[in-house]
Amino acid sequence: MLEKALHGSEKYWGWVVALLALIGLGFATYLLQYFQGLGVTGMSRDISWGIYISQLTYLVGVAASGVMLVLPYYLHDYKEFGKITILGEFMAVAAVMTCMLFVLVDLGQPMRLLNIFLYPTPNSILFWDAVVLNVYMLLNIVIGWTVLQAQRKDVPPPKWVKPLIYISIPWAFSIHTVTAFLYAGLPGRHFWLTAIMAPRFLASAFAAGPAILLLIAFILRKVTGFDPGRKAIGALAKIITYAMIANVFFFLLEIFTAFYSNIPGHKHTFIYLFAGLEGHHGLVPFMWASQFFSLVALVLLIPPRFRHNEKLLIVALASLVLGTWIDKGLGLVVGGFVPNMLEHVTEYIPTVPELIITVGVYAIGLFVLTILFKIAVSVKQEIGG
Amino acid sequence: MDSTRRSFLKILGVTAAGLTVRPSADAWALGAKPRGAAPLDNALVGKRWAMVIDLQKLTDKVRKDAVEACNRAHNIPHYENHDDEIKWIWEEGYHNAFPGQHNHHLPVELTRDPLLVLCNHCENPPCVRVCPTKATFQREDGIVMMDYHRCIGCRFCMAGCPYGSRSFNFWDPRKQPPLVNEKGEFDPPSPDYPTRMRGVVEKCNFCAERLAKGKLPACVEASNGALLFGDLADHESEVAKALRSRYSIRRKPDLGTEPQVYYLI
Amino acid sequence: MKIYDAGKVIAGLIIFFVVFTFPVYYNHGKVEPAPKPSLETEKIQSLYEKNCVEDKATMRSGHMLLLDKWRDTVVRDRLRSYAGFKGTRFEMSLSNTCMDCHSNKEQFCDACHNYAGVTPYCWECHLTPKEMK
Amino acid sequence: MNVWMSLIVSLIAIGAVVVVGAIGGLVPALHPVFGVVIPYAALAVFILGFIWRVLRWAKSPVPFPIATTAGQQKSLPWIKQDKLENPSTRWQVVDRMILEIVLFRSLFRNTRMELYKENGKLTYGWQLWLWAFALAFHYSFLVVVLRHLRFFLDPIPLPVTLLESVDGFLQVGLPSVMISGFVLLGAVGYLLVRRLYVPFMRYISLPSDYFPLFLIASIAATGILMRYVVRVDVVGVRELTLGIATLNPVVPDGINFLFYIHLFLVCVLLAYFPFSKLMHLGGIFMSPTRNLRGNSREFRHVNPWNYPVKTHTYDEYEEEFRDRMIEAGLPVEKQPAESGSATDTESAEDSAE
Repeated sequence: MLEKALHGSEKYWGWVVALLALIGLGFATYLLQYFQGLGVTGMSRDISWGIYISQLTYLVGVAASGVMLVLPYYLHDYKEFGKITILGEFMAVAAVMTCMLFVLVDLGQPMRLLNIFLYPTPNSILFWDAVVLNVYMLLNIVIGWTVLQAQRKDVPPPKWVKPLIYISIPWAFSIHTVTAFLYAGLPGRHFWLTAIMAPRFLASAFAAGPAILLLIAFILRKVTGFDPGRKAIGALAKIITYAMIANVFFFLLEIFTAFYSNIPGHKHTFIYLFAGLEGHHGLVPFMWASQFFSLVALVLLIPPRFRHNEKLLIVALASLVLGTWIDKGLGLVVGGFVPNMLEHVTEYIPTVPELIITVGVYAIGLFVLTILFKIAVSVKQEIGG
Repeated sequence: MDSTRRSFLKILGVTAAGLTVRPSADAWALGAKPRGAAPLDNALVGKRWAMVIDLQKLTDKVRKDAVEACNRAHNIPHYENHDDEIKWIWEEGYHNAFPGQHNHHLPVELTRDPLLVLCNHCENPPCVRVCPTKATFQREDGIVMMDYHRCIGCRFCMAGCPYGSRSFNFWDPRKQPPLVNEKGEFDPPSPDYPTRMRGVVEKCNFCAERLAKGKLPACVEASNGALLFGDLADHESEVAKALRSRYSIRRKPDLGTEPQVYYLI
Repeated sequence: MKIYDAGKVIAGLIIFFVVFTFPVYYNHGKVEPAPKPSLETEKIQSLYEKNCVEDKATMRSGHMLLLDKWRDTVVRDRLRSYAGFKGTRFEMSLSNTCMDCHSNKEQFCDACHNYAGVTPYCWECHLTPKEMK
Repeated sequence: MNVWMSLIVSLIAIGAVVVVGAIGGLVPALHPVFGVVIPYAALAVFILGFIWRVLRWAKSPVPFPIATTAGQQKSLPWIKQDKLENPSTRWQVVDRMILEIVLFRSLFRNTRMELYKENGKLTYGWQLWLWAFALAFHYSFLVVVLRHLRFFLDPIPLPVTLLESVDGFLQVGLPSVMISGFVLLGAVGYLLVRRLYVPFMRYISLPSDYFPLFLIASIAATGILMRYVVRVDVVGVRELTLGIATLNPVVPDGINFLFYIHLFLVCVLLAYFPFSKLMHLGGIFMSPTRNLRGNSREFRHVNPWNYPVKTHTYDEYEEEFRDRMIEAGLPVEKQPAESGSATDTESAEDSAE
């Protein structure tokens, strides 16, 4: 089926070449970081994880969200998702791959990557994260590919796929739960030390992931004419709405716990993020923007009248993605490090090389996504489904 | 199968007959464990190493000397930029070191001067728990060690340490002063300890390399008695006696990490 | 019998021959002789019994495996003393034991490493005799 | 030959090679034979055999351009030609050859027909794995061979060092791990398992299929063993190999016998190469469906092996029977009076074309 990715319009090739150029630029910048050290990034002794690990966190959510299509389609036999389930699975593959690349570029000694598996350490959440992410990627590529190939041949998929699909459903929850445990299990980091970290992650994932998928589906429809179907769009929008409500609700719970208990450690990060601490307020405008976007999203999503209007839906989804990205892809990881363990406030500003590398990694993800979606859409159009 | 191939294989088959192979054992060398591996003769051996810092004896000179001794002993680079700093033992204000213990009306002497903080060599170290490669691990005698050979530089331990005791080599330490002298040559202060490579995490190791040769930690040696070091499992040790005789506090005891660095009030 | 497309076939065969005999003329028929690691240091001269931690052949081919074992044993197992093959005890230390005797890194280590095209990363952290002074 | 016989024969052959190599390594008196004489002999057999094999192919007549490739041949101007599939110029052929050699394009388009059991539906599925592993196998082999240039070139050229540092990117203990060696072994393993697992592959496999796989696997395995487990004296090895390369053979002592096994396996591979399926290294350049232009509509091609056919054209027929045809009242194309001169002009025009 790979040959489907080799035949495309000039626009398709233009897009692919543009991505390859970004990848090349990112790789060249990565070489700089590789030979100079992570000092070229904005990370510091106090804020030891930055935009790379933030993107890992965000994209794990995007990957996990594939389950929001797989679950209704395979478990509840919701036929409307038949056309786009494959997109969810392939998006998960690209997202997980991007996640792992973000871990890779974040490592100080990437050449020792295999140590994670050579010296398996069951007490380390990062070890488990590496395991669940790899398995989830494999599951999705195998399931997606096999089912698509069977559809193309017009035969039912082989029987062994069924158990894999059932495994992939809890597995999707596991990848984001384990990723939440990366943060939630650390003593002394009050902002992260919360039992609802995993549910919060899942809620934001199930809102943002399908939102991104829908936005991409709209683009696909415009570019290729591949239509996911009105009903599927409506159902997905409904899922996004509820997930976003849960996400905001969970966030308010955190605010309540921190401020009603009045425990200084629990309040500090929130104060830093939304008002600034000890004269440092680099993230304040971003965090308020995030709240604004989330609010816009909710206002446009909750009333069915707005939601059913496709133009408004696109605005809602875009602001939802922006809002959750700032919240999770910026505030959550960086915020956990402020103030530091010795009550000092250091701020984090990503550097230009760091941003170029980030863009490069995203370009790799988009490249894989493009190839996979090209195949999926071509096959779907070929079989007229 | 054509005739060339058949005859070729036949020749090989005939040659194989009647021949056996006997590997020469000595050439394989090097078994699983290095031969006769043992501690050095004069090594200091303990069951639960701990440090006691006497805040009353902690003068400005003692603090500076201790930090300087450590930096020299371990070839620690000096960075002007706060973000890149490598710190094993360093000065920190009372309120920063003990953020949970903000009593009002504390004795001025206690809170006025900075004190020394370093890795606590916790009994339940969170950094060891989170490390995905066992690059940081706890020895039987309680020292929390770093294996620079194995560290992948993921910095999970830095997020996990509740005391901010860990530093990351954001740059190549060999290109920083004082490891590089005024002439731009690599000129490390200590020949007894390697430098690190960029991209690994490092921290205080209770001078494991000195203990192995029967010496006390460098900071203790330089502290003029303000820093005590010994085996808490031994009731007659200096540290055990000191803790029995005076009131002491530890950093963030509520986290359950059981720090092994005690501060005598 | 006729060779079809003789021009192309023979050109191809010439390329084949040239590629597969490349080393012969690249080296101009002569090469740098294999280095003999020098044992001429003051410390070694002064030794009564000139023995390394293992026999010469083992050290020659397998020193990196030994050092790999050593580094784990020292850092992780707290064991720093090693029984040499003649029973003498040595401290397991690259900089302090190996390089104490073989203080001529250029003639001893680098000569062979350069010859074999090997760049060990040990020296990125461990100090050479020159750096230790 | 059934599968067991094939496997046993190949394994015995490999075993024999290993044993002979080991004897060569363990008996110091044999070192000059196994370290110098046999490598030179193997190289000579390889190079001469290769040339002989290619020349033998070149002596077989090449058929006229095969037009039935999967693409539109150059035709009328408004019909789009598939330039890659059915090239009409030399450069288009070069493009097709490059893609074939570099990316194994034909193998990429490998499909397998399968009968779906439940409803008897015939399906065609794309076969990814053979292509993927074939690429992995050939490229890792290439990298391994290029890396070994450090043993044959002095000074070691920078590209070889660079390649080695990229290949050895992963740090697992000491010395650093060369990825290509393990990929090679893994890919050979796949090719072997595929032969044994797929029933029809098993059915058509012969010792000449298994033997090269075992041979390459053994070479990779001994190489890996020497690098990571039983170290050999690399300086001695390089002295020997450089000696071979500079035609100044030397035989240093103290090289582990494992090296001689490795070397002997490689020698066997080299000597076996020209007489085996491995010759596709040369053969790929000579595959007619890939290296010929699809121009059978533009030019008249006559198969070189065509013997002269005895023909009797209509012109000749009329020439012979013209008078009687006229007599019988049959129409003729040329009247007898002008026939001679007219034919002459026509044939003159023909030759002008």
